[in-house]
Amino acid sequence: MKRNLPLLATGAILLVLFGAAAVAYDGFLSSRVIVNLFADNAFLGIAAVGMTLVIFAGGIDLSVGAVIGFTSIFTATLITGRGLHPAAVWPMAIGLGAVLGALMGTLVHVYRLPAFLITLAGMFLARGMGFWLNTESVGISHRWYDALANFDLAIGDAVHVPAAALLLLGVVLVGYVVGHHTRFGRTLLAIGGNEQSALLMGLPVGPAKIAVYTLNGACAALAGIVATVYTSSGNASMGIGLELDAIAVVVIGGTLLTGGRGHVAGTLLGVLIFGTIQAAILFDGRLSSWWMRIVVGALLLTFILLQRIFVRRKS
Amino acid sequence: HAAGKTLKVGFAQTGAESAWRTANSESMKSEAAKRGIDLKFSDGQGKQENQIRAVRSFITQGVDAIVIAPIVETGWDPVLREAKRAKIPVILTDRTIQTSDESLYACFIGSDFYEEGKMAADWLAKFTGGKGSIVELQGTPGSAPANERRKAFGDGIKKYPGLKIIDSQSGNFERSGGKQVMEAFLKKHGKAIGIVYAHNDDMALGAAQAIEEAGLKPGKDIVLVSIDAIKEAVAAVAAGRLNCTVECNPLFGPKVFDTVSKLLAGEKVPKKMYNKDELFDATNAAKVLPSRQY
Amino acid sequence: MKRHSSLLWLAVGLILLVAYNLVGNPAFLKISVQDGHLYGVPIDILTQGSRTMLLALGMTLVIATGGVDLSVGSVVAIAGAVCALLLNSGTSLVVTLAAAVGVGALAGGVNGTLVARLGIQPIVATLILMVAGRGIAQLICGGQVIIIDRKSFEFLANGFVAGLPVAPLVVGGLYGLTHLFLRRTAVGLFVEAVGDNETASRFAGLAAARVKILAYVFCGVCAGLTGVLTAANIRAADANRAGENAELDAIFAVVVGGTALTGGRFSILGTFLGALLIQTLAATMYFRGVPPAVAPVPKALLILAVSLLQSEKLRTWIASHWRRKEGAV
Amino acid sequence: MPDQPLLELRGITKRFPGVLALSGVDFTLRVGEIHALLGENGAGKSTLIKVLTGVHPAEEGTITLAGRRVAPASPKEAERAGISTVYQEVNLIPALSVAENIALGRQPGRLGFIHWRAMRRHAREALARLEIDCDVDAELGSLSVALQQMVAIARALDLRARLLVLDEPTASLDEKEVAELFKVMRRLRGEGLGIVFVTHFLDQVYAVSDRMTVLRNGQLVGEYVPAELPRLGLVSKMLGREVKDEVGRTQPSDTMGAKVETPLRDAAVPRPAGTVLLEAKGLHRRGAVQPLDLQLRPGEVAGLAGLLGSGRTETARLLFGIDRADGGSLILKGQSVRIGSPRDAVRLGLAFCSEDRKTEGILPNLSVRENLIFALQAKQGAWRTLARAEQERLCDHYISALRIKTADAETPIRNLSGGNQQKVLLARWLATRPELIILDEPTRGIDVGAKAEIEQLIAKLRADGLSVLLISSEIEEIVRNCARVLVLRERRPAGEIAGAEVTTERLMQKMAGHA
Ligand SMILES: Nc1ncnc2c1ncn2[C@@H]1O[C@H](COP(=O)(O)OP(=O)(O)OP(=O)(O)O)[C@@H](O)[C@H]1O
Ligand SMILES: Nc1ncnc2c1ncn2[C@@H]1O[C@H](COP(=O)(O)OP(=O)(O)OP(=O)(O)O)[C@@H](O)[C@H]1O
Ligand SMILES: [Mg+2]
Ligand SMILES: [Mg+2]
Repeated sequence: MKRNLPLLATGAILLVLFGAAAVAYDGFLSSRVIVNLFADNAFLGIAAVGMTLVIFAGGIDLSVGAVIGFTSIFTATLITGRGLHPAAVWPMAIGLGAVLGALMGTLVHVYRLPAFLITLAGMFLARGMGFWLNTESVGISHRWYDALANFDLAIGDAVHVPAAALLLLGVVLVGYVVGHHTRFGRTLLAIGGNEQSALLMGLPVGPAKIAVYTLNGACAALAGIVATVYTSSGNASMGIGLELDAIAVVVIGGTLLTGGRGHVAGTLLGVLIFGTIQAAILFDGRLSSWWMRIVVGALLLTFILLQRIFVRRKS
Repeated sequence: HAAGKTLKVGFAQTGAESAWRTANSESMKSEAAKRGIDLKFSDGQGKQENQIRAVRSFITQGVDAIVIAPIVETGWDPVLREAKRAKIPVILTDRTIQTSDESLYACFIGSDFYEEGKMAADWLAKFTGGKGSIVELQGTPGSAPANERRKAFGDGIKKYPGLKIIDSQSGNFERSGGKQVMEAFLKKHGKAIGIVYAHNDDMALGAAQAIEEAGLKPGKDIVLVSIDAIKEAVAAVAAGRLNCTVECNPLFGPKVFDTVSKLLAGEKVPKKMYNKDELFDATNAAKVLPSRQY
Repeated sequence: MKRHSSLLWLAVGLILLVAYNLVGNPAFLKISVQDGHLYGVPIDILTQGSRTMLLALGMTLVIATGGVDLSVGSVVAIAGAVCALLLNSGTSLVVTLAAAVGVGALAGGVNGTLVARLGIQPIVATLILMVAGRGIAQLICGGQVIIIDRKSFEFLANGFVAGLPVAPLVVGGLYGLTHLFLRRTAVGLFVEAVGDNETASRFAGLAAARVKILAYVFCGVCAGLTGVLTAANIRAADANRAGENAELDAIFAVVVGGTALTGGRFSILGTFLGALLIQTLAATMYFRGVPPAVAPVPKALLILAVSLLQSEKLRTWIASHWRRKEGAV
Repeated sequence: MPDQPLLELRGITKRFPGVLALSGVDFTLRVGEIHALLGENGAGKSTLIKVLTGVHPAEEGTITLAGRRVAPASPKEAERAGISTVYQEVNLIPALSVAENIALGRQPGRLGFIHWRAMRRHAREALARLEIDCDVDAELGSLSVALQQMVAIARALDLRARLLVLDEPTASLDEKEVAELFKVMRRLRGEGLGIVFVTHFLDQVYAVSDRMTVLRNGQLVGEYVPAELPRLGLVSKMLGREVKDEVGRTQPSDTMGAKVETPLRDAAVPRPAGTVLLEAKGLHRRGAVQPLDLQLRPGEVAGLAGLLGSGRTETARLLFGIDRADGGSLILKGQSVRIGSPRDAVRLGLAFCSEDRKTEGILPNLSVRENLIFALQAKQGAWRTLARAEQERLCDHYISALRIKTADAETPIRNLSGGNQQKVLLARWLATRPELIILDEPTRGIDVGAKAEIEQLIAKLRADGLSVLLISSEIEEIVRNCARVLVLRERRPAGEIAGAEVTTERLMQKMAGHA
């Protein structure tokens, strides 16, 4: 219970935030808005789940945004340009993401290089390769894409949950199980808590670190595929700066950036908080570009201060 | 929608990345205010995903019409289909999109980035007699104006074998980027550079500064051509620091809302409407300068 | 020992990069005199690089305390906007500079308070100002690029004294002063101690929170001054673009310079070399004519190469491999 | 079966930059024996253990386990080979629960999925075997160092192993826990396990070990049987010089090998009457310490005694301003003061040497010099910077005064052996010239020789008029040093003993709650 207190507090504040928006804006409290919260943030959320696990282990991965961009243009190029079937392209894309992740993880672990630098290099590499494939965006038209775009799970009459939202929930669930109910996940937390101790405790530190970067690379690629579905196209500049949003969402969800402490479910809350702030601003629709930024900042600040007050800092 | 009820229009702007964009947003807002239209404005911060999110939100909010300034050309089909299902007309501004189904949007109003690049090329050919070594200052890699203006200019100068692009780098549409790249070009190519073609005015103005600092005279020793025709650039043309800037008119507001009214009244509108883009060089810059609004 | 060797390898990386340029372009290092001042690629690198250097200087201290400041880019924009506002309303240069510094200090104070007093994780705490700060800058400028027409102001970024470029001189001076200040007083020790083990340093009687706040304030001041240089460089305040993505370059310079993101030991000289590396790389791309679209790839390769050069693990591995080979022969 | 070698280390050599930590060390452990590994701080005990468990690769030498040559490259491999280890510092994960720390890496469950209930039950059993009663869901970091140490031991015992290695497991335990641990050790010995046991408490060596190996300066001195080598002989072997008597034995002693000028106990010395340096009245904090009165006088060593978890450390934290008191007052030299932070405390002339040197003490990556002068510099503030020469003078002084074994003053402190780190931390506080020093387990992990020196030092400080508050789980240490002892029980004062009444028996009675 005590461990889940921050999580509950974060959830409570999310509700307050949402409630305030619902009072302020007509039509905000609707199933569509809530469903959109999941659907519109699906690829951010999927990338953030992978990022959560990396941060659990005290690592960081700046390459996720670029991997999304690369995957997106890669998928589109193969499907549209080469006429390959998505069923063949998707595994390839996820495989490539995983390989890039594994490479970075290996460099970070084996050569003791700072994750920040290595994944920054990964970011440039993926971005550059994406643009090398095509600087322009490429449309995808394929039966599967149409089917996915039109698919939704009807709950009753009013609520239609699209594929992306379902996938997000699925990934969060898997992330939660991996992070909190497997040896691998607990090993990650231990590494983030104190890598030296984890090593002395006989935990497989190296394999776990490499595995988590690999997993995250795959997650980012999956997010990239979701992005292609979301837009029915591929675009190398997709996901620019998304890594920062992902990190922020993870941290807002209560995960410690220095590692060793956190919660995958918190990340979902973080995504929803981000989404709610943006949705509220869209409903308002009166803010100029600059006021919008200021308001987002102010809301973030309010939220974080509230979170602080709810969960008093341990002395 | 009965008469008397205020119209609600959603506008998914790309961002606030330049003065041109700000003028564009301003024009939309002031025109909406003038007409008593409830404009839902959204800043996409340069990300297509934000724009799609905005459009979906507009649909949820049940707006009467949606205006999009698409950041990229593809990727709009799913969300436009949603709009169509909700029977909300969509107007594209600024640039058009690639889609399999042209009925997904009502019409397009805007500038033709491709045409702008062409105009710059033609002007240059006339001005230089079709000869010269060009360095190109590109916009942000992957962005639509950068893509279009690069392609169009390249196509445009093909007719003139004397015009050659000898180097090309990105200045990210930024002044300091233009300046920095130009400094490097000046060191690298020295006197070989005869012409600078910049994808926007900001980079051209930065380049002009670099040229001055290298002890040369921009507009005389090196010819500068750029696109956008922001006020400062027109002034620079008038002062002889730039040679030519192609206008890309941001003041869409009136035309967009006229079109909205027509669409909602059930009138037919042309599928594509281009703003007439003008070109300013030494001959007319000084004259139009006082009337420039942005 | 170890720290110095990692700096050495950073320097080796830098030299290799310059050498690579010299192969294709012997004039890369050429410095001539033009209009009575120095002129050449190295001068450009120093002048253009001075902004990243200055940002990275402040960032070094923040990172050494175990934090990070994402808001510097936005602070650059705000400071530039403030300069434009004041100068165009006829305020004197000195007051303007003071205002820019003040704005930076204020921003740093806010960041520092959030981090040190309220215990908010640095990345989120400074994200707030990163997002809101650009909005504030745009608000000041009304989203426009505001031209600043003051020769004395532009002089700060592009001027020359005795033939030497002003901006690198100023930034170099600041590096020297900061280094002296940190190493001659106990402040440097305090910063490293807070980053190394905050609890222990607090228990030993250090006002750890105050040290952290001051680090953020210093970082803010550096960002404010960078805003001045940025605006002066293009004679305009561009609230939309000034300082965009600058935080990434600054953090990169610091980390490649040998200061760990986890805090603790820092190296001012390393940061300087790191920033120099970034700018030299940019110049390299221009000179090698790398197509802009794929420009990130060589950047990635350089980061990898420099990191690997600095990796002790790899070096010992290679050394042992060599020895074994020699032994076998 | 006995005398059959289980583990043989031959010619182990390990070098660190600037230090030859081990040079050609041999070590033999037989099946079913408890083998004490002894030596001064920095002798190389921990290093030998880390070579054995694959933390450090040895440069030379061989390891034979049950007749098979092994070369574990990581603690994981060592564990697989049947070596279970408790390292010197608590090497667990503070943010995870007690149960997880015990089970980490071998959680019960299928396909990598954890069976939480089984895991908790298992952890509870593991703790029960050591007679520890604590919430297995508690976050490890919230426990006292002693409890964390017990958890680490429970974890090591939980592993099916042939060989158990315990590096100073008892350093922060009190007698009850030590007794439990020994019971378990003896049982395991009976089951045929080999146990390597490192400690600086000679009583414990003689109580459980079957054999002893002594290291000195990274070299093997010899292997002995306790019955054949009396204590003094052992100490001489460890220190490499003849000694007549040593501190650390059960009988309080007034003399040391060296000449002693000040008696350790000042029971006989008239206390400077009336002067009180620091007085606490009704000091309390919810959930930590019940209202408590305390008087500390200059020139006096006061003791704070109690069982594990009795609230001694928490009392010290309150006095030093680390935790904020909910009520009560503090009077320093007749003036009411408020101590809201360690910084306030340091400025008022207090010092506090924490029991948790790893997380609350050392600045691991900073040099010995920087660690040593740190509190003094923090007290003076940034502007009154200590000149480098002054810093070096302080370092030289304390390195030789406390016989700190380090390659040089610029070595990062994390490279020092545990005991030597502790000495640097003591020096850090002494350098501030405090008026009151609170020592929480100051001799934790310190070797016999140095312990004597530290007690000498305490006596000298007292003679100089310093006030000392000593917290120690070693009752003898309290008895030897303190003129007056405040006993805590379950976080509330359980009475004070002074003068001639300060004896082991009285203290034990009070601590346990009889009489
Ligand atoms: N990682 C390291 N780097 C450099 N030197 C080290 C390292 N670890 C240990 N040493 C040195 O090796 C020597 C032996 O240290 P070790 O920790 O084995 O001593 P110990 O016998 O366990 O002492 P203690 O009783 O204080 O724990 C010491 O001089 C120490 O400074
Ligand atoms: N049996 C126990 N079960 C759970 N927690 C305990 C137990 N004993 C002590 N603790 C916890 O340990 C923490 C530290 O207590 P404290 O450090 O004051 O004890 P102490 O008297 O100094 O004992 P020592 O330092 O020998 O452990 C307290 O927060 C307390 O909650
Ligand atoms: Mg040891
Ligand atoms: Mg204690």
